[in-house]
Amino acid sequence: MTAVRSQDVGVDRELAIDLYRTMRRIRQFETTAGELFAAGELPGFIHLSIGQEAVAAGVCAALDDADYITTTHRGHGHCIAKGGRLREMMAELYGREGGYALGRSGSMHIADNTVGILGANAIVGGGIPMAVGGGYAAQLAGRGQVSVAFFGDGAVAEGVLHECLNLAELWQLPVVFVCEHNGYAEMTPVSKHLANAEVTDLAAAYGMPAEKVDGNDVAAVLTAARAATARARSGAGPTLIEARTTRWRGHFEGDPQKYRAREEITAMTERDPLTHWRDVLHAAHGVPPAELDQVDADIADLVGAAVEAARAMPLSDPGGLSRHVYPEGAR
Amino acid sequence: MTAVRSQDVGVDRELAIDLYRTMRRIRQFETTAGELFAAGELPGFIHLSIGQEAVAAGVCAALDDADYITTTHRGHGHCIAKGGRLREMMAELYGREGGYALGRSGSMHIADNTVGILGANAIVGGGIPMAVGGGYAAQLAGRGQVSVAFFGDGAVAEGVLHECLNLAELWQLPVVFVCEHNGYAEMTPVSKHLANAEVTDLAAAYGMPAEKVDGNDVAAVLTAARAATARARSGAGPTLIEARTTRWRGHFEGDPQKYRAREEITAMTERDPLTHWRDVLHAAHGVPPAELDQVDADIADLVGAAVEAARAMPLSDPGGLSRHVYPEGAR
Amino acid sequence: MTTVKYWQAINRALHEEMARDDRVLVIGEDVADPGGPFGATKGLLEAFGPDRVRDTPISEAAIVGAALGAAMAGYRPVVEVMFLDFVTVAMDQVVNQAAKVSYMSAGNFAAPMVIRSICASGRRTGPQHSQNLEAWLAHVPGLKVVWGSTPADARGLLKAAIRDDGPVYVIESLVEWSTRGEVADEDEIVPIGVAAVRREGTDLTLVTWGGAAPRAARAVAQLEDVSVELIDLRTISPWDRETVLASVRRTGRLLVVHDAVVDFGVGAEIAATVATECFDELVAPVRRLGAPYAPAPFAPHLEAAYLPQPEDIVSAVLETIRTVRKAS
Amino acid sequence: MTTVKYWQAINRALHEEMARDDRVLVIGEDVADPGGPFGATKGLLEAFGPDRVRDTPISEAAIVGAALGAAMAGYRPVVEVMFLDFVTVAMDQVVNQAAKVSYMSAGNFAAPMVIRSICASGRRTGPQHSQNLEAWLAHVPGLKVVWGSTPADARGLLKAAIRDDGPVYVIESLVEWSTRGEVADEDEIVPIGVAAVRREGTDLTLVTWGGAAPRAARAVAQLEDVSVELIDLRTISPWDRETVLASVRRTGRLLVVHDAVVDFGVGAEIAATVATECFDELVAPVRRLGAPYAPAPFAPHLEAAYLPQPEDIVSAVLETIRTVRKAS
Ligand SMILES: Cc1ncc(C[n+]2csc(CCOP(=O)(O)OP(=O)(O)O)c2C)c(N)n1
Ligand SMILES: Cc1ncc(C[n+]2csc(CCOP(=O)(O)OP(=O)(O)O)c2C)c(N)n1
Ligand SMILES: [Mg+2]
Ligand SMILES: [Mg+2]
Repeated sequence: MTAVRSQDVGVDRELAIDLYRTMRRIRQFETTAGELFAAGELPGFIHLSIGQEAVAAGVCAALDDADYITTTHRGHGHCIAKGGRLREMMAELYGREGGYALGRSGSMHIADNTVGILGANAIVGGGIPMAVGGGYAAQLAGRGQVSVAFFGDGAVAEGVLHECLNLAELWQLPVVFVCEHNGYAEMTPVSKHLANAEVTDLAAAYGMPAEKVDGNDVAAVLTAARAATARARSGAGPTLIEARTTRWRGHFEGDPQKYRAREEITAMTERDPLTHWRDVLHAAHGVPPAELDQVDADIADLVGAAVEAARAMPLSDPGGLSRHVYPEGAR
Repeated sequence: MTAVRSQDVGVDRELAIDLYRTMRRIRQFETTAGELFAAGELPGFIHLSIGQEAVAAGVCAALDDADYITTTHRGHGHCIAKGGRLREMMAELYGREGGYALGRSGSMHIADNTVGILGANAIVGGGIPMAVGGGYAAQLAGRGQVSVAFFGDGAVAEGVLHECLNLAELWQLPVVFVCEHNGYAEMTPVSKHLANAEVTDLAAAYGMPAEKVDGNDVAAVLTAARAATARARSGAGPTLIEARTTRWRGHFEGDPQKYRAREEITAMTERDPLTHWRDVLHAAHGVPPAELDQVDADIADLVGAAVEAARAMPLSDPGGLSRHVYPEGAR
Repeated sequence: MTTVKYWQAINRALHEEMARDDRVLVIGEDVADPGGPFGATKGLLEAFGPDRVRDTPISEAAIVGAALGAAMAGYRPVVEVMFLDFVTVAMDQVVNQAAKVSYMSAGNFAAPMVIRSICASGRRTGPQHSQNLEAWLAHVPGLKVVWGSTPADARGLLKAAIRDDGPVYVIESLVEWSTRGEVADEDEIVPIGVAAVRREGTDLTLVTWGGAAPRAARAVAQLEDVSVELIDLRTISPWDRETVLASVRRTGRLLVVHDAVVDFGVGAEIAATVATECFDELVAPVRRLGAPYAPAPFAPHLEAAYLPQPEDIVSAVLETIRTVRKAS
Repeated sequence: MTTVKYWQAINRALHEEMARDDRVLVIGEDVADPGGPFGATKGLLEAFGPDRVRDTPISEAAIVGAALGAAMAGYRPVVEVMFLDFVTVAMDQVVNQAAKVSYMSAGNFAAPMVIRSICASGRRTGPQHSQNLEAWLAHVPGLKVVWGSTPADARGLLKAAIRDDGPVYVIESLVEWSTRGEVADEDEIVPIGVAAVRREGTDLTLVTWGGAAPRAARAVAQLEDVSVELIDLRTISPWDRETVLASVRRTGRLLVVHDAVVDFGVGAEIAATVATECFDELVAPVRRLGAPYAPAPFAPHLEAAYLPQPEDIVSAVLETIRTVRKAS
């Protein structure tokens, strides 16, 4: 994990602002969702990725709409970065008819075939094989697509990840495995769930190139993602990226986090990927803070509008409860 | 994989003959079973470990009755080496009332609680977690027991192995993972099912000591097993042993083996673990061939007697079909 | 008698059984240090130490199988597979291994172990966290399946499960987590295989369990002119055929209410058995009420429409009462 | 018409569908080079190449999930999970993922994929290789389940499954592997959801499928004085309610015969539905015949005792015919 300087890795001003914008969208969407949940407006469980935004933004900046991703219970960020629409996402969290899945699936199941989001997933490790399948399809189609599986350090203990590493390497599939290593599986620290916390070692054991990056440094993530996707697109096979990052919130909203000290959380917030990137934007690209404040304000408006739109939508229709159990219409 | 000389590793004459005896029992039991199957006397599927006897004999020579093993569909050898009784085993293959399981379970499900055989298994990878559980029990009991999981190279692709490696290393359990690497998963060669055929690399990725040995050299296997069990008994945690070995027969009896050339099989038989060990017995321990021929003859009689006994037993009673679905009697 | 919440009753059973028998172990994700994802294992680590109470990696197949191995080696592990939906990654160990060990070894080994899972149906957790999968488990010979709908039953069944010599799958209702109820101060066991007749009645037998039971009770409480015999099955397998059949022989009518998808659900077994065994006594067709043929939806009002509500149950009771056999 | 063996019919379906639609892929353990563990995929590698026909590692969860991902990305994979028992290591991908993708995404994605498994019941393969697990699969909304008992049905159903836009679980009988039967020369599809009335009759409706179907047919052939309507369900889910109900409305009697454990099996759903829908027409109690509540035994005579044999079926038919409703 060496520090990456934005200028050195071919991130220009425009892209740098774009990366900031993506992170900000995630931060704002989730902060708002957290507040709405606390206020009792959003039902069920929600899991926020606040503090981890650089991973989603960095990886997805190396992807096109035709590329695939699968993600997890903590997947808002990846969906937003991959082009998921805020309004449909927010409406889904609200359980409204205008949600991505008519409100039937909720926060853990955002999917969008227009931008290659094969789906978030409520089963730890459950989405990884699907991403491998996306990679298989990409290999067959031969159009240079890439398929990305996002998963956490907790998922590393699920056997299915290993099956997928083996298969992807064996078939030389254009897959990028992105482990968001935030040090926790729910309330259990990594020391209690992984014998070896260096996830890159596991990939290396399959002969797969693997790189560990500072997951709170969006330029570092993007650099690794560019290398991995380039390798994949060229037919040279899969890569694993281990992004060390920080989960600021509890496992789910409402988690009292008795299992960690307040200082740990405070220390994390000092590694804020957004603050860091604002500094880089200013220092390396000369972007004045006011310009970024404006970005923040615009995004706050966007998310606010998504909330208003969702609130105004009708509840989803219970009459449609059995629709799409089987696919409707030919494909 | 360095060659091991019997004298150097503390194998005395008596033990050396014992090792031979174990291998011979396995070879004879399975050769006979193969013939009986071909003659239509044994029903179902049977999977023989002929050519792999040194793994079973070498590993189990490092174990006591109080230690545990779990094994696979190709598990006759491990069960015999661990002290399983030939008569009950043969009767089980015949489906007789005097079989280990009253003839209900067949070749793939030998278990014996008097000698720590937690069970053979018809699900690839299925027995590995049980061995880890045996290791957990051993750790709690604190009597220095060890638990061994036998599995093939094919099972390395099953995620559950990886879950078990992680768990055993994390909990520092007294478990020995023994991969019988015979280069095939059914009809598929290892090049088509493992991205990295060096199974030791996978264990190493968890921080687990791992050693590759010539699985057709019983002294080499025993040496590795002694080191691994000593480590386990001392509380220093699990080890993986990768034993490179040779499956002479088809995946199951009756498999026409179209997927490999006759020469490959011939080459294998030139690495016969029994022939090799006879040579060692003669050269290093001065055991005359005639003495070993007598061992062979005695074992042939034993196996013959097991067959006769099984044939003479009544068919298992269909009236008892629902017995033991739930355990009977308090434990 | 003490009044405790549902989860506290579970917690109490675990404390009591671990204190009673030092072969009892508790392992699972977040069960030790954090005291369980929802508190059910609180205090166990402190009371019984890290040998017997262990946090595990997210490796359900391995931990169920490890529990099985430890059970075969003489311990009595209680392994938590957090949500019932997650049993899908451990089905081999549950079905092919644990459930069959006694049979496959002809009694040479037994698997005195418990698998605990929450069913979160009704808690807006969406399609992959709300499945009622008891029918699968019940279809597996050798596996017992219990599900308490009250604090007392949750405690008493868990205690019975821990003392059982075979594998028992214990399902718990997240939707009842904070519901209070009385539990005995003494060591109360709810025997496996015995249903609870919550209310006696003469017109119709209503069989239910788990998450649907409290809603069924509310429905029955609203019914004034109809006398419903309300049976909470408590054990799904082996289910209490005698109690159910004897009841239907008296009432002549059966309604089964559960939260699982109706099709191929546990209700089918009960309805089919009753239809066969009480053929001459039935005055109305056996009837089943459950979720429609669809995955469980997330949105609160959708989930409410999906699960049988008290008013649906009332209607089903009344319709069944009104049906009469055509003269034949 | 050509006469082919059961496995050849499957092989033919795969060849035909792969030739018809180049989105069709075949992956699984030993399916490419070796042509399948029992020959069903012979010649596919040679005909369609290593892109579309691939041997996989023993990683059922990953390969089912990979098939799903490829299906979502526009392909139509056929993935082999060798024996039905092995689905236990891939249940998450089958149940939580493939079956729910269409619903969870409200139709944004579909999973046009097939999972093929052999059921080896009757072939002396023991407790972990002989399970009839169709009831589990049928209880999963979104998953279709088919099982042909003849070469023609095995071919026609597999072809229909490959063309279906959702996930279809195709079960195949190893015990019928070498049974010969006629298959049409043209492109014959057996529509999913449509049962086959193998023989018309007026006294009793016998519903069966899969491994039990040939034995049921043999039983019915022996019955002289009783007119049995023999229905081979072919599709377990969604099952052909109309055909079965219409039949029972005429015959007044139902016997379901399957090889799975009776308790909580598919027979329960059929019996319960018939008991409800044909309440007024039934002249005898619905009856189920299947395996006893035990894992499948290995020894040939035990397995024979375990599975319903023609003589058991004959007895059950005759007993059902003799039962009459008591005057009420
Ligand atoms: C198969 C399965 N087991 C357990 C869970 C419960 N669970 C949800 S998230 C989680 C922790 C995941 O940790 P990690 O993969 O590190 O992701 P993070 O939450 O840190 O983003 C657990 C155990 C689940 N959803 N699925
Ligand atoms: C979960 C599961 N998948 C597939 C099979 C079918 N099967 C039985 S043995 C085998 C190959 C095992 O290969 P390996 O582990 O190398 O053992 P070997 O046969 O070489 O001893 C396969 C695929 C099975 N029994 N269980
Ligand atoms: Mg984490
Ligand atoms: Mg092998």
